[in-house]
Amino acid sequence: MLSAFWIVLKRDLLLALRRRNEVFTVLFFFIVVISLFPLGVGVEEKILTKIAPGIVWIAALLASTLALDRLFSSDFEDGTLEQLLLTPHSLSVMVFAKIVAHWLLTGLPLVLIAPLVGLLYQIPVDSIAVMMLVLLLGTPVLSMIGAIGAALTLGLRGGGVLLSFLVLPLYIPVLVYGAGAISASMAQGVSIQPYLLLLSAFMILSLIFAPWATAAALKISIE
Amino acid sequence: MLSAFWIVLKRDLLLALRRRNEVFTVLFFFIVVISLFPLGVGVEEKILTKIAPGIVWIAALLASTLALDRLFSSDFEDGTLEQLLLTPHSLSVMVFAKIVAHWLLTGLPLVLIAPLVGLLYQIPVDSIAVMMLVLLLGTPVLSMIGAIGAALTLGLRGGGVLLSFLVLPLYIPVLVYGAGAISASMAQGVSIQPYLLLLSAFMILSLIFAPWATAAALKISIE
Amino acid sequence: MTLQVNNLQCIRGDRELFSGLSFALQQKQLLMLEGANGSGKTTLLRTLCGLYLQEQGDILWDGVSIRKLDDQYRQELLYLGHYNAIKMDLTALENLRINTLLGGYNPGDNALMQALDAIGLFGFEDYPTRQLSQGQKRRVALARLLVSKQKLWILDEPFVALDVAAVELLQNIIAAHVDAGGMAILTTHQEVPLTTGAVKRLRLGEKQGVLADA
Amino acid sequence: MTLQVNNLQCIRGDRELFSGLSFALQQKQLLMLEGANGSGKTTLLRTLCGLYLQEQGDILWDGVSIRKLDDQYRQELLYLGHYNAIKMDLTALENLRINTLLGGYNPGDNALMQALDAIGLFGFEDYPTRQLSQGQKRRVALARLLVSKQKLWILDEPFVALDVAAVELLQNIIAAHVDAGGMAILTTHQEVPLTTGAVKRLRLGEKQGVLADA
Amino acid sequence: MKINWFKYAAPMNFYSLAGKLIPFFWIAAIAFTLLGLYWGFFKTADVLNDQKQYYRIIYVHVASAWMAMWLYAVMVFWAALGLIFNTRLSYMMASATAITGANMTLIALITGAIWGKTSWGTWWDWDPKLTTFLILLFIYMGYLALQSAIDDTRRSDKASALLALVGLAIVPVIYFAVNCPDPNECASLHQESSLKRVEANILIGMLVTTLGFWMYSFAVILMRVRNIILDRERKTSWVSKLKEINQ
Amino acid sequence: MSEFFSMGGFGVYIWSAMAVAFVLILLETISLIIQRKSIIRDIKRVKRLEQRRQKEQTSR
Ligand code: HEM
Ligand SMILES: Nc1ncnc2c1ncn2[C@@H]1O[C@H](COP(=O)(O)OP(=O)(O)OP(=O)(O)O)[C@@H](O)[C@H]1O
Ligand SMILES: Nc1ncnc2c1ncn2[C@@H]1O[C@H](COP(=O)(O)OP(=O)(O)OP(=O)(O)O)[C@@H](O)[C@H]1O
Ligand SMILES: [Mg+2]
Ligand SMILES: [Mg+2]
Repeated sequence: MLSAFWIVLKRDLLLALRRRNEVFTVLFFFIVVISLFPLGVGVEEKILTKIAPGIVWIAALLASTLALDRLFSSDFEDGTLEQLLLTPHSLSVMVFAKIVAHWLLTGLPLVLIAPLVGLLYQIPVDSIAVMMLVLLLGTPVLSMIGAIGAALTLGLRGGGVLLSFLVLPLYIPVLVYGAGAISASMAQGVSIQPYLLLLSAFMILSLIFAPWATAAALKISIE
Repeated sequence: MLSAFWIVLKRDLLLALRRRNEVFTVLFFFIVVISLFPLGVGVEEKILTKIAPGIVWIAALLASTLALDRLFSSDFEDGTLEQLLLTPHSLSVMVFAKIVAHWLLTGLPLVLIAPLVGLLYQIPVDSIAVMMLVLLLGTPVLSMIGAIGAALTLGLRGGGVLLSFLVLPLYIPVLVYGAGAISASMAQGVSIQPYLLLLSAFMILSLIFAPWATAAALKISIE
Repeated sequence: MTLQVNNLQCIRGDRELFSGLSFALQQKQLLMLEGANGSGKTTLLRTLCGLYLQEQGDILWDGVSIRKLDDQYRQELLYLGHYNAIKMDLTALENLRINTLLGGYNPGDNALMQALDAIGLFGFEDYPTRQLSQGQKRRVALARLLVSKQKLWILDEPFVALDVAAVELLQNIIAAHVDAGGMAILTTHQEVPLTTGAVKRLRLGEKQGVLADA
Repeated sequence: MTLQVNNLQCIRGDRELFSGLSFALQQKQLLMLEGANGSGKTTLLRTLCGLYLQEQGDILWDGVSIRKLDDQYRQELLYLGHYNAIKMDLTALENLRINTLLGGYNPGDNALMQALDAIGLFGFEDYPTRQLSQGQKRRVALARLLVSKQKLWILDEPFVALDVAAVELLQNIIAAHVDAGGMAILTTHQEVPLTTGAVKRLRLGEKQGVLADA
Repeated sequence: MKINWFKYAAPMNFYSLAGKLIPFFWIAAIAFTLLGLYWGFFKTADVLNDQKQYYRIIYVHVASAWMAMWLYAVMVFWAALGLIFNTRLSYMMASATAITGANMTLIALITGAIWGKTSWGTWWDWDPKLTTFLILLFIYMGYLALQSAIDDTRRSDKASALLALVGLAIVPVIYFAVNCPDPNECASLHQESSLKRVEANILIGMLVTTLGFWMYSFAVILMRVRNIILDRERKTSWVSKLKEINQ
Repeated sequence: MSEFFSMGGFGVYIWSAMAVAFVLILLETISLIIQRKSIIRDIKRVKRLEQRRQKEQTSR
């Protein structure tokens, strides 16, 4: 069981390292989105700092959907996915491994690059720490909800856009509380604990349900 | 020559329209992306109006890249691309048809939906007109630059890095001037003519070079 | 060990592919599935794997429905479809390693290298499979057979893209597996003489039915 | 019309696949390319199409280099590779229509429907090809041959996935094309008796060289 | 009396049952809607002075808004039933409900926007209620888009049902998030019921119209289910024996 | 009467809201009726084809 998890995780990471693309595409996309706003909005410091939390999270949502499309479809097209379904392991476990790999490749880099955003948008140091923390809590949820959508739209035409269309509305709670936490940390005397609790709850719930739902969706899609 | 253009264009549109809903999906996708921002950024009207230009361009960028990935690769994987290379027509013409199809499916809907964005973000009517104009000038450039990148990185190991390295920096001028023009039109007494001239120059340049460069890149990639 | 199929019916879209299909397969038996293009061979094989859900009928492994057995059944099963199920970015060895590991056992890299050599990929073990020829890619997929411990092999046109020598080699591999107490189901449009073991033939399409056992 | 190959050498990665390869093909001739998996058949065919660039040597069509002729040469050429080059979302008819239109002529829908029927896809013309079986997909690709006006056919393992009846049908189609003054180059691992016309054989790999003409 | 429910789970039987029910629902729909609107327009003169006349939008607005939300629950119910018992009819009901739900959401949004123009002077505002509704529309559309993107009915039924269930898990969270973006301020989230502020006469008109819309939803959903059944079962013998096919 | 329709100046809005609601409802209903007709027509066509084919087969 655990071994299946490791094999799939290692495989996906190895593949990504061979291709080296996804990590960089996602990072670049994130940076472009982030740097576009100061250029478009003008550099009024107050406004920038104010919209920073929202922008960071929107950029994270969009970056996460960008790589989602290929999460299962490349395996589907070359027949690897049906082989996964035929191994004597629990599909949810292997799906979970794939989700973790996706997060390591698209979510984690965003967490790590967050200080750069702080620099660009003149966010106070404390808030940058909060930003990294909520990204750490929130991006896995994005990967997990996204995986369900990716499994449902597997092999369909117009996959990428359809997928984002399905998934983005479901991301809203993470977006609202993720951005809210950062804003709260910049305001005086507002506790960010409720935000963190809510985000953690989302994460735990999605940890429990998402791999299972994704596995079910995959089984439906592969017929 | 012209006939090859029409055949390929029709083919690509047919493929996309096979499901009539796909066009609507693209439209709805824009609306979704656009309505995410107020949730993350907060709903202060002034700020929203201010960041609207950036948001519109981000949505354009995203839609363009989401579909770019499959521009040539789906044809490459099923062998259709090598058949295109073997037809007795100029490859640049056919490539141009593919780019036009890509734009019709991802760029044009955005231009058409722009007034709705104006409504949601309370942008003045004059600026909405400017927005539509710059989108009309700028989104084709996105498609054309993107096509070069997509062709260069076709089926390459680590292709994605190249793609993002190559394409995103080239996108930035379009985004900056595109968003700048809209912002300028909302400010008092700023001429938007220079912006429009620059964008038109980008478009003409890319019209001249992009199909040719893309065709050359494809020939290299397909060996 | 037996694979028993009772009164199976499969529908694709609005076409009934076959119905009332029944047969049993014992150890040391090989089932050759025949039928024209589009007669439903692939669909039947995928149904036997549990990848496709039949409309009616049961598939029993040792008397228990394969849906119930679930991963216990899959433990005994090796399926190779039209697709090679290999990753173009990984080398032949890496592909084989991952596939066997996921199959549930670890024969070690030496055994894997030997399998690759035996199937005719000597010198190509460390190439990304993207750089192999069509037949060589198929061989990478087939190398799994040499290190497999599964009892039931389900092979969908395994001979496709292989050259004459490789076809013969693969015949021997399958024959050896069946002789050693395994079971195999395979489809092919090529005339392949499979001599040893009990060969059953099943025909799909117009004249559906179990043909004489060889 | 002649296809003339002089002293051809192809290299893939760091391996020389073949060198000093020379042959000529006239009208009413058929060239069977033989060789083990990975011996370079596909590479040679793609080089002849101009998709792959040789290291050394010339390929001449009526005495002029194919690089120079460019689209004039491609006008005469029909290539069918390992991939079917059909779009899964389009129907069989739409695929065939687009492929022939791009080939440069328009036989009209009636002719196309007849071609599809002749190749054994009657009743499947309006299915998205995604819903066809492997062999049926191959047939959609092959239907092009029936409406083609090109002189030189280059076919890479055209018999793969076809059932026995279809293999015979395809043999007849190729023979008829050659008899009518066309030329064809093909590879296959299956033993396919091609009787009419002048059959040349070329072997790649260890014992490279032009074999006796049949 | 014992009713054999499973008898009506067979598409064949349900088809004829629905055919009999539809006229009644249509009559009820028209009657209730007209009654509600009549009441609302002619019995409320004393409550609404000239500046408040725009309140009359409320009848269609609230009726459609309520149906939009209610139909989502109905859709999820059928989808879940389908996944659990694997009955074809449940899937058909779910997909038949979705379109009407989306339509109701659209009506609520548009009439709401018109109301906004009269009452707040702007077509759109990022107010929680409005935003929730926009998102509800997205979710309906997502369901429909997924369904129409899959050709194979077996897969499209199951996949969209699963999506509806996932939506069921997330939609309440979205609702909560949109209505209460700052969890510090809504430790106890209690929505003040806007109904309390509505005059009794208007309330009557509103409720009766809503009842009318409800009956309408029944009617069109049943009509659509009949279409879906006909479409999917066209090859069966009972369809070819139907009166409407043979005349 | 015109006072009733003007609704204190809000007539345009009120009536257009009503119109939107009923147009959308009507569209839904009409599309359902059309859909039903076309399905039935389709089934009938296929049935006719089938019958003719059977007749041809038996006459042969
Ligand atoms: C959750 C779904 C909705 C329900 C249950 C609902 C219900 C109501 C009710 C009962 C009223 C009148 C009572 C009051 O003034 O409080 C009202 C007023 C209003 N609604 Fe809605 N509505 C919904 C969605 C919408 C949407 C989507 C829009 C706009 C697109 C909208 C726009 C308005 C406006 C502008 C008013 C007038 C507020 C005022 O009196 O100033 N509503 N709604
Ligand atoms: N993209 C590539 N990059 C590098 N080497 C390649 C590439 N494609 C093929 N090769 C090498 O070229 C050799 C010949 O390949 P080719 O596909 O021409 O063989 P083939 O004769 O067609 O074999 P088969 O019968 O299996 O189709 C192979 O040994 C392979 O390793
Ligand atoms: N995804 C699908 N959706 C609908 N119908 C399908 C689908 N895949 C296959 N079919 C239909 O099912 C029938 C059987 O297909 P299958 O692939 O099982 O045939 P096969 O016997 O394996 O043929 P081949 O020898 O060509 O591989 C075909 O006629 C095809 O039209
Ligand atoms: Mg098959
Ligand atoms: Mg080859």
